Parts: sequence; C-alpha cells; structure tokens
Amino acid sequence: MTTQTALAADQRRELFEMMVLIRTFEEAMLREYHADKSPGFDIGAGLVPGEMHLSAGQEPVAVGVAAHLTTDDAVTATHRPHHIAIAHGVDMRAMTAEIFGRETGLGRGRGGHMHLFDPKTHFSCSGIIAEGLPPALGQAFAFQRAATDRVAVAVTGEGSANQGAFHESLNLAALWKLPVVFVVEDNDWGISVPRAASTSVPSNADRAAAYGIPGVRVEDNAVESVWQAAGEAIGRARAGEGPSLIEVHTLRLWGHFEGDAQGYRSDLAEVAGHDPIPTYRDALIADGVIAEGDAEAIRAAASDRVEDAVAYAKASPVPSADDALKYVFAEGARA
Amino acid sequence: MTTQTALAADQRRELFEMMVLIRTFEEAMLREYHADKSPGFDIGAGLVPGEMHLSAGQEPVAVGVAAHLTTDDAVTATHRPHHIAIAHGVDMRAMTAEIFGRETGLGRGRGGHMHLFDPKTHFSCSGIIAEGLPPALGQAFAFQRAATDRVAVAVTGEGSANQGAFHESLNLAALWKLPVVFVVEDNDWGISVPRAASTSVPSNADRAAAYGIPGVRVEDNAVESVWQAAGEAIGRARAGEGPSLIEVHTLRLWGHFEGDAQGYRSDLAEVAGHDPIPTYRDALIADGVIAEGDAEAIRAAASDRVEDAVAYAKASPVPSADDALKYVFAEGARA
Amino acid sequence: MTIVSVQDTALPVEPEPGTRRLSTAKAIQEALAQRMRADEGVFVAGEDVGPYGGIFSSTTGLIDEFGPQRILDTPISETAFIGLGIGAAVEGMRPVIELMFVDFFGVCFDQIYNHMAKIHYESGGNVRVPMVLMTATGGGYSDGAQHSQSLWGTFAHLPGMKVVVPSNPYDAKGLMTAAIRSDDPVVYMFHKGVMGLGWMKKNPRSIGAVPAEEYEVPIGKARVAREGKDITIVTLSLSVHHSLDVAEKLAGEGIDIEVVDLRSIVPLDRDAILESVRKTRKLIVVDEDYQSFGLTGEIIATVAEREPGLLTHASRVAVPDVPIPYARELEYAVLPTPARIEAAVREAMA
Amino acid sequence: MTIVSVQDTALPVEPEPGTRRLSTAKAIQEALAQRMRADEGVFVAGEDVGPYGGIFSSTTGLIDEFGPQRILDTPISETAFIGLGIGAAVEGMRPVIELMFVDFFGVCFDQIYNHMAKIHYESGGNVRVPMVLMTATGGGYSDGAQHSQSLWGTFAHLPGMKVVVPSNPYDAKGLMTAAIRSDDPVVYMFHKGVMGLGWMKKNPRSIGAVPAEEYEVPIGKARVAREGKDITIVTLSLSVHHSLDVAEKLAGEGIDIEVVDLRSIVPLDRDAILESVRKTRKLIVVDEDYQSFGLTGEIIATVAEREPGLLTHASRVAVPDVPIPYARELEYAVLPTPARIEAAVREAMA
Ligand SMILES: Cc1ncc(C[n+]2csc(CCOP(=O)(O)OP(=O)(O)O)c2C)c(N)n1
Ligand SMILES: Cc1ncc(C[n+]2csc(CCOP(=O)(O)OP(=O)(O)O)c2C)c(N)n1
Ligand SMILES: [Mg+2]
Ligand SMILES: [Mg+2]
Repeated sequence: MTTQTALAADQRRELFEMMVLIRTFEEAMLREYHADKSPGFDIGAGLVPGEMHLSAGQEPVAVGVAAHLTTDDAVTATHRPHHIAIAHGVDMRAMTAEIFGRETGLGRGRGGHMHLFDPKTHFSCSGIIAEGLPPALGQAFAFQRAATDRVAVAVTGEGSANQGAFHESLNLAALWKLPVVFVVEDNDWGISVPRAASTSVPSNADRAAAYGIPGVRVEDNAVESVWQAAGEAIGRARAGEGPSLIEVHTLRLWGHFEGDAQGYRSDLAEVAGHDPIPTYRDALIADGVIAEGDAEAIRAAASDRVEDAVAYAKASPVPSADDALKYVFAEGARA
Repeated sequence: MTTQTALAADQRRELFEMMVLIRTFEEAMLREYHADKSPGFDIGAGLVPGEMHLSAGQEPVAVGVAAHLTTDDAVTATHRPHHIAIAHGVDMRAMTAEIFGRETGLGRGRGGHMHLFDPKTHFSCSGIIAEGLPPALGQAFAFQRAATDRVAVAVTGEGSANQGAFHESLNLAALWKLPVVFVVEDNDWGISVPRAASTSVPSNADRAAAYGIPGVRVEDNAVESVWQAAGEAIGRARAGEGPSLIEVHTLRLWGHFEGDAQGYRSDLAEVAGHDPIPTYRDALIADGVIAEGDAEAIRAAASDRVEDAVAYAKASPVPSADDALKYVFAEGARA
Repeated sequence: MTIVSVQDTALPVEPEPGTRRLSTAKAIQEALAQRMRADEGVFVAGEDVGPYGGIFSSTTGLIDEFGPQRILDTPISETAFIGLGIGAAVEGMRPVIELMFVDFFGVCFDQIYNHMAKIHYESGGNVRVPMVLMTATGGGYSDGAQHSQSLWGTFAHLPGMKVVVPSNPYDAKGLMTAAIRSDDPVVYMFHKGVMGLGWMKKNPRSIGAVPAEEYEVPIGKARVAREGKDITIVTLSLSVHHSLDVAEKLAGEGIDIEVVDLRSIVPLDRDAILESVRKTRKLIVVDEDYQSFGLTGEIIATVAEREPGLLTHASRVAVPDVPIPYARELEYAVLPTPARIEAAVREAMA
Repeated sequence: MTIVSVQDTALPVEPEPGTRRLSTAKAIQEALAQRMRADEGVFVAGEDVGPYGGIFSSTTGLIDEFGPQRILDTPISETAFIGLGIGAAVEGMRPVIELMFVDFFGVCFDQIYNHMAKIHYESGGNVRVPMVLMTATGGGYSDGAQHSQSLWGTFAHLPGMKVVVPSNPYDAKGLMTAAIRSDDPVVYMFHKGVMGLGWMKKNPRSIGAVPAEEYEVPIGKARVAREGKDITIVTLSLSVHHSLDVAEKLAGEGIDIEVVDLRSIVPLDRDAILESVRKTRKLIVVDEDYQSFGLTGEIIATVAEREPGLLTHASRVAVPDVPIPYARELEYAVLPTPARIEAAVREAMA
C-alpha cells in the first residue's frame, strides 16, 4: 500500500497509540457511564448522566485527520466528539472533568459531553447536527484574514450531511476559498436510520462537485488511508487553495448512544469483526513496526492516562448551585 | 432546432401569447405601482404598496414549464411569482385583486403580492427564499400516495439555491422519488449580488449530481428550450421516476424590486437587447407561425384581459378593519 | 369507530379509577393508531419514528401495523420534512410530523412559524393546514443546553399555531386526537418527564387511566388539577406534578393550593386563570420555560390588566434566563423543582 | 480615536440642539465606520451590504472606504454566514452580521440562539462571542406577513444574547458602538421606520442630532423620553415616536404622559419602569411585536410581581396575535398606531 510507504515507522506507531488512547478513553466512559445507572437504567442518574455518544470504531477518522493539525488549527466536532477532541490534543483531564460535570471541566460543568469548548486547541463541538460547520467557516475566515496558514476542520456524520447547514457551509467555503476541510464520518447509521434511507447518493464525496471542490471517499476505515486523504486536503487548505471534502466509511462499533439496544441494526453480528484497532495492530506487527508485547504496553500507558483523568474528574469539585447564573454574559448581569 | 420541430404551430403561438400576457400584466403592475408613489417615491403609498418584484424577462421559464401542467398539478413559486401564477392558470382577477389588497383577492387582501394562494390551481408562493420547496414535496407526496400522476413544480432563484432548504428538499425528493420538478431561475442576480459571488459552481444543474437526479441547464432563455427540458422532467415525474432539476439562464429585465436603481448592475446597458419576447416574436414571424399584425393583436387581447383584471381589482372592496383578526385560525378564536 | 366528541364548553369526564392504565407515551401511540385506522390521510414522519419507535416512544409499534408508507423515517432534514407535512396538509392529508427535540426548532422554524402558521391567514382562510407538529421538551436528566429546553413560550408568541402541552396520559390521548382532527396546525409538546419512559425518572402520574375508545380533550381549556382556596398555581406539563406534590405536602400545614393545569397555551384559557385567582388573589406561575418574555409574564399580566386590584401576590418559578446547565447541581438549581415551588408558596403566604 | 465612555450608571448627555443632524441610518453607518477604523477585527457581512449598501442603508458607502475584504456580500445562506460570524468572533474578531429582515430568523435561528447565545455559558465563560447581529424590523408599509414583524420578544426570551432596539439616531450610534465593543453577542434591531430612509414614511425624529465623535449609549439603560405624571407608557423603537406624538397631543387636554423608551430589552431596565409607574400608577405598554407571550406581558408582570398593589391600570397596545396583514386597512388596524395608543390612554384615564 502506498500509504504505508508514506509514513515512517514512528509515525505509524503514534497513530496506533492515539487510536488506542481514544478507545481506552471510550471504554472508561462506557464503564463510568453504566457504573451507577442500574438496576433499571436511568439516563439521568449517576456521576455521568445525560446522553452519551461514544465513538468506538471511528478512531481512524480522528487520528488520521488530526495527525496533520497543530493546536493552532481549529476543529469543530459533533455530538460524538471524544475521539476528535483527544486526537486534536484537548486536555484529557479538563475534558473528563467536563463530562463528569465538574468545576474543573472545560466548561466548568456547564457544557457536558456534547459541549466541549477548548480555546487552547480551538476545539468545539455542538449537539445540533451539522451546525458545527458554520462556526468552522468563521474560524477559517479569521485565520485567512490574519494571513496565517492555519486551517479549520469541520466534522459531521453522514446522516447530518443532509442538513441545510452542510450545503450552505460548503458553498460559502468554496466561494471564499476558506481554509476548511470538511470531514464526513459515514458510520452507516444516523441513530436507527441507515445511510440508504437518508442519503440519495452512495457517497457524500460526490457532493463536492456541487461546490467545485475536491471530494474523496475513504472506503476502508484505515487510519493510514485517512491520513493520506487528510494530508492532501489540509495541505491544499494551508496553501490557500480552499476547502475539500473527505468522507470516511467508518464504523459505529456500539450503539448510537448508551442505552441504545440497536434492535433496528441489521449489521450487528458483523460489527465486532470490523474493529479497526486489532486490524491495525496486526498490520503493524506484521510490518515489524511494533512487537507483540508493545501493543499491551501501549494499552497500559493509555490506561494510565485515562484513569488519571477519570480520577482527576472524580476528585474535582462539583459546581455550586449558587453559581448557576454565572457566565450567561461576559459583562453586566441580567436585570 | 429540434425544439421547433417538436412543437406544433398553434402550440408555439400559445406559448407566445402567454408570454405576452405575462409581460402585459407586469407592465400594468409597473404602471399601477408607480402611479401614485410620487413625488418622492414612498414604498408604502398608493393603491399597490409594499415591495414589488416583477418578472419581466423571465417569461420563458414560466411559460415553458407550465405548458406541461394542468391545474391539478401543484406549483410553488417565489417572491417573484406573477409570471408563474399566470402561466399556471391562476385567476387573473383574483390575483390582481390580491395585489391591490382587496377583499375579492386570492387571500382577501391578507397576503399580498408575495403570498398568492390558489387552492383551485394548487398554486402558492412565499416571500422567504427557497422555503417554497419543502411544501412542494408535501404536495407531491400527497399526489404520490393517492396514486395519481400529478406533479409538483417548485421554483427558486439561483441566489436562493444556496439556502439550506434547497439541499434538504432535493435530497428528500430524490430519496422518496417524489414527483417534483425543481426549476431554478438563474437571472444572474440575487438582488445586487451577481451569481459568481453567491454560487460556487457555474451551473446549479451540476448540483443534481449531489442527489443522483437528472439536472439540465437551459442556456438560451428560449421558451421552446425550456418547454423541451421541462417536458422531459415532468414526464419523468409523472411516470414515477422521481424528481429532476432544471436551471434556466434567464434575464431580469428590470430591478430586483421596484425602486431599485440598479447602480450595482454591470450588465445594465445590454439587458434590453436580450428581451426574449421580441426574439420569439421575430422567430415566429420568420417561421410563418404568426403574421406581423398578429403580434399586435395578441398584445391587444392581452391588454384587454389585464386591464379587466386591474379594473376589477380597483372596483373591489377593501377589507374592513373590523375583520383584521379573522382567519388566524380555521376554528375557535383567540382567547 | 365512534368518537367521544367533547364539546368545547364541557370538560371531559375523567375515567373511573380502576380502569385501564397507560403511560403517556402509550396514550399518544394509541391516539395515533386510532386516528390512522379511522383516517387514511393520517401519516407520521420524522427521525427514528419507524423501527426505533420514536426516541421518546411516541410511535412505538406503529410501523408494525401501518408500515413504512405511513410511518416514515426521514433524513435529518427538518426543514424539508416539516415542509413536506405542510404541503401534504394543504392537499388534505393529516400529517403528524415529529421534531425529535423542540430544541432543534432553530434549523426549521421558518417552515413552522412563517408557513405552517401563516398560510391560513395569508390565504384569507382559503387554505387550511391541518397538521400536527409533535415534539419533546424539557430537562432534568443532564442533557445540556441544547437538549433540555421547553420553548413553548416561543411557539405561543407567534400567531397561527395552536399549542398544547399535556401533563398526563388522559390529556395526552385526548389532545392528540383533537390535534389531528383540528383543521388548524397544532404544536403538540410532550415533556419527556411525563411520558412514563422506563429509562427516565418520572412522576407516578405519568401512568394513569385512559379510556380505550377515541375521545377528544378540547384544545384551549384548562383544567383545575386540584382545588384550593389560599393560592393559585398556574402551570403546565411536568410542573403540574411538582405543583401537585407540593400542594399535597403543604396541605398538611393548612396551606390550600389550587393548581391549574393549562393543557393548552394557544388558545390560552384566560377565564380559568381569572376564575381561580378571583378566589385566592395570590398567583404563582410555575413554568419550565425561560422566565422572561414568555408564559409566566403573560399569565400575570393577564390578571393585572383584567382586574388591576385583584392580585395581592404574584410571582414566578421558571428557568431564570440562563441556558440549561449540564451538571446536575446547576440544572436542578434552575429548574422549577418542588423545592423552589414550595419556597415560593411559603414566601407568598408569609 | 477617543471614545466618550459613558458609565453604566449615567445616562449620556444629549447633544445641544443646533449640532449636526443625521438620519438613524447614517448614524449607524458612522458608528460602523468609526469602529472599523479603530479596530481591524471589525468587519461587516450580510446580503447586499456591499455596493448596495444594505437594503435599509445600514452600510451605505462603507465598501468604498473599507473594501470587499471587510464589507462582505454573502450568498443567501444565513446559517452559514451567521455561523461564520460566530467562529470569527470566537477567534477574536468583532463581526457585525446583518440579517436583512428579522423575519428571516427562522432559517438560521439555531446558529443564533443555540450557538451565538449559548457558547459563552456552555464554555463556563472560557469562550467569548463578541459579535453583533444587526437586523431590520417592523411594518407599516404593506410588506406582508413575512417582512413586517418585530419579533424582539422571541430573541429576548432566549438567554445569552443582549437585545437593543434604538428609536433615534443618537441612541442608534451610541448603541452600535457599545454593541461592537461589547464582549457579548448583541442583537441590534432597527425598525425600518426610524432609519430616516428617503423612500419610506418616517417620523421626523428619525433625523436628529448626533455627535461626530464615538460614544457609547449603555446597553441596558432605558431613557425617559418625556416626563409626565398621569400615566406611564413603556415602549420602544418606532412606537416611542407614536407615543410621544400622542403625548404632545393629549398634553393640550391636560393629560400628562410619561414615555419610557426601553432602548434595550436584554438586559431590561426594570428599575426605570418601576420608577415611572410608582409615580403614575397607570401603565400602558406599546409594542409592535405580537401581544401575547412577549414584551408587553413581561413589563406588566414585572410591576405586578414587584409591587402587587401599585398598578391601578395596566393595558397593552400591540399586534393582537395575528400575522401582519398586507392590505393597508388591515395592517393599520393591528399595528400600534397613534390612534390606538390615544384610545388606550383615554380608556386608562376614564
Ligand atoms: C438538527 C438536529 N436534528 C436531529 C438531531 C438528533 N440527532 C442527534 S445525532 C443524530 C444522528 C446523526 O447521525 P450522523 O450524522 O450519521 O452521526 P452519527 O451519530 O452516526 O455519528 C440525530 C438525528 C440533532 N441533534 N440535531
Ligand atoms: C431566507 C431569506 N433570505 C433573504 C431574503 C431576501 N431576499 C429576497 S429576494 C432575494 C434575492 C433572491 O435572489 P434569487 O434567488 O436569485 O431570485 P431573484 O430575485 O433573482 O428572482 C433576497 C436575498 C429572503 N426573502 N429570504
Ligand atoms: Mg452516522
Ligand atoms: Mg436571481
């Protein structure tokens, strides 16, 4: 594969490490989320209440794209944001604390898992599908006006690509040659609705033609393929050549959100067999990039980092009810 | 031209007559609108107050499309609706009375020129750009569910094709194979913004590919070319083959709305020379379809109809202020 | 199919205790199913209303009986599919369109407030839009600022749509039946916390007696959920239950609270509010929507303008103009909890 | 560039008569130009803000000085370009985004109310969104139900955005300067009828004295536009002028009307309202927005809840929950015209 030759061994190892870190994080969230909601699952109960959209299976997208970014670049993610946030370098402690609703969290507990805002890495996400795209245009606009080569990456799901904001954003970005890369995570499902029931074309990459921008589809959910495609698109954006669209055919390994029984899901039996992490591990071992034992060490290191973040979150203070009205406005108060 | 052979002489004459009727109507509206707003143009003054978007130059679109429709088919038009309404067979008296804000109008004077609703011909329009498309889907859906071959036509301007509703509507129509034909009137301008500053591709027909539906662009603003393209698209829709997109490169002969000085308009000098009506008249004369004198007779007949409608409107009662709250709801009253 | 048609002027008789009990979600499903059986023109469209059965179970099982031609999963294109409802309604169908969370109205509100709500008026009454827009509201389970809002004040402020907000299974079924049969667009807002879902904390009253036959609860009529003489609480949706709970509790202390469940906010049953306040002269409005420029102000102002000297006390328990916070401690500080309601009552009675 | 910085607590001193007079539109243009000169981060984007100069002349001439890189004509994609403003603001720029008519908010409200307004809170104060969303409101020239609305109640109801509504050139300039300099998102709503446009009927006060230098009018402070002792009219925007006209007229009959111009509705200057009503004990709220569930109710309720016995009269002159009709006779029947205001005053004084 050409992608394999383009990447040095240490780069490949880093990609793998990051994928493992993300998966380890999501597994910890899975555990923590369900730890105190039974008997009788109650979505509002426990240390991590509310909806929880985990990203297991979609690590190749986050990791393959973010490998080309620095924290000076902006990223807007979706309701399913953890993998992207981690890959982009959002502080794991502050992020975990936010998911636990703590005062030390990214949003001091006001935001929650769908509302992670990190000005340090120019990262944000939104619970309204496709509505993270327009703000990315503005970040790209600011970068362009400042004559930098910084870029913005806007992520969306394949189901969300049928929202009006997608169309408007791609058109405006193309027209103003904004340094944005649009990344569509096609995990085949929008909650319970399969892609074929939401999207009139087989590939969103075909929709790039509607804006005169490059569009590619990565079919294999392999981090190196994503890396390759993202490298080209981000390179174009940095060079002032305008936006691109990348769709990755990825995999939703778990439910849409936690508690989703997935009774609607025809492909459930095959899902586990397509997990991209063992596949990549095996390839790296076969290529001699890592040894058998390395994978476990990588996993252990990831676990240490994740558990540190979880412990930090749990030890952090909960926000005071007295402060509930703080931060509506930056200045002045409500009358 | 193949289009010429496809049409019989009397059909061609009818197309011409309809174009003349529309132009005559718009000229009358122009006259009436400005008749009592001077000295010192006041948009709210006179018998026809408010915004006024006239369609002179765009007759080929309306006429070429509507020639394939019956009043059982639905049409949703835009803020610039007169040409489409007339071509589709909306009663001219009731329409004119609405424009004059009279109790005999289509909407009893409640709607006005951007809000013409005619259940008899399943015609409607909206002042919010591109937002007429979604309701057309629903009309098409109802026709489809009733197992008829009725179709819905949804019209929009080229500027408006960059609105989210455009994308969502085309995708949904394609997905559900709804009998809709989307018609984009590309008159080069969205108010003062030229197409190149609003649209990232040269032709909206290219955007059909984003939905897997046929897309054609008619470049010459000729009624017979539109007729040809619309015939195919409407035929497909009637046959259950789903939606199509047609863009017509047409011409805005006058301002965006009345009162628009068009200072921004680079192409102003050439505009009058591209008027499609004299061109078509000359072609029909050259082909022996009409004689020199016929054109004047056609114009005179049109004028009679239009002036009858204007007289009817002016003679109609204005709504009573006491009835201002009537028609908010079909049943019950406000509390 | 016989329909118990309740006249506009008479409140429906509540069923005897001991009759069949359903959750609010099941009551809604039943209303939909019965209307769909009775009227071929009724269909349901929205995100995940098919095999999934609606994220908050408003459509569970319907696809099994009615199939994918009448229970339609849509793309995530709210503007398109709400507009589709409008067009279908204009052509005489009776669409029920689900907007999954009311919080998503911002992506599609033009279809709702400028089209669904205005076409009838703009057409001088010539075009009717008999559709139901059903949507989930409310918080209390840490779903954050974009998934926990009530927002009914925003819908009610804009003319041309009726707005109903049931608090219990009986009203939920009857209002849904009335909404579908109405010739006007009706926004049907169900609070997730009254649906009786297995996976969310719920008030016991979210499961209750529901007649098996079709019946209507009239749109625009409030209900006195509890009679009392000392103070009036005007409220709606989940807050009805919190208010009743507080009323039960304080009854022991000799504070006799009247609780008025609005059920509809457009039309608003202003007479029912006045009637109650004439008795008590003290008014608390409890509302899970944002406090300012919304429902709470409207209710108090209605009394103040109709009978200026009447009120000896007016106050509100609502979300104090802040986005709904994620952390439980913060969220419960801004929601109209029983504790806040109780405190407001004590203050009023002090 | 010196800025006359007005303290939050002090009302700005109005300029001497005889000074330079501008239309409200020119006052806005001047505020924009001065801020753009002072701050490289300020830019304007919207439909037809470039060579056309804004449909209601909010940006006339700016492109000549600042060029198309800072005065940007956009596609008709409100969601995209308002979102662009948000993202640019997050990165430290100071965007002024024009939504041509407020009536179009339905196609882009998610960006406005769920993003622009909530990001600061959701981020726990870590991300600021210092942008201005400027938009035209109001009717009175037969533009129909989708182009004549005021809708400020809807924006004010939803937390996280400040909402300012100037009635005259002086306030228009000072509030625009304050809005751009604010670290919070500000919705700046100008009524077409106060812009002083050559092609629309206007109140004479839409042209007035405006200082040449930059200055701020504080956001959140109402202004007593006319002192009076018999009755308080609380109002805003174009209705301020109608109210003043009625006040002048009725002064001859010995009815002394106090007119309070809110200028901002978020934050709302509740103290100023109370102060006036304490004097008069009679309150009329005049508002061009829809009547129910909006501004008028909020104002009356504020008084009723703070001082329940105070009001001897409360009423409202607003659009009576009906889409704005096209025909002049109908539109003027539902707008808060001087005739309706006068009738309300006479009724209150009867
Ligand atoms: C405007 C809007 N509509 C609906 C939703 C509810 N919703 C949340 S996630 C989701 C599915 C998104 O599917 P996709 O874009 O494929 O992303 P995935 O969940 O598969 O990652 C839906 C419908 C929403 N959040 N916002
Ligand atoms: C959502 C929305 N945004 C903006 C407008 C204001 N507006 C009315 S017509 C128009 C230009 C439309 O251009 P185009 O679609 O090309 O149609 P044309 O006027 O050329 O026929 C604009 C911006 C509107 N009515 N609705
Ligand atoms: Mg998906
Ligand atoms: Mg155009």
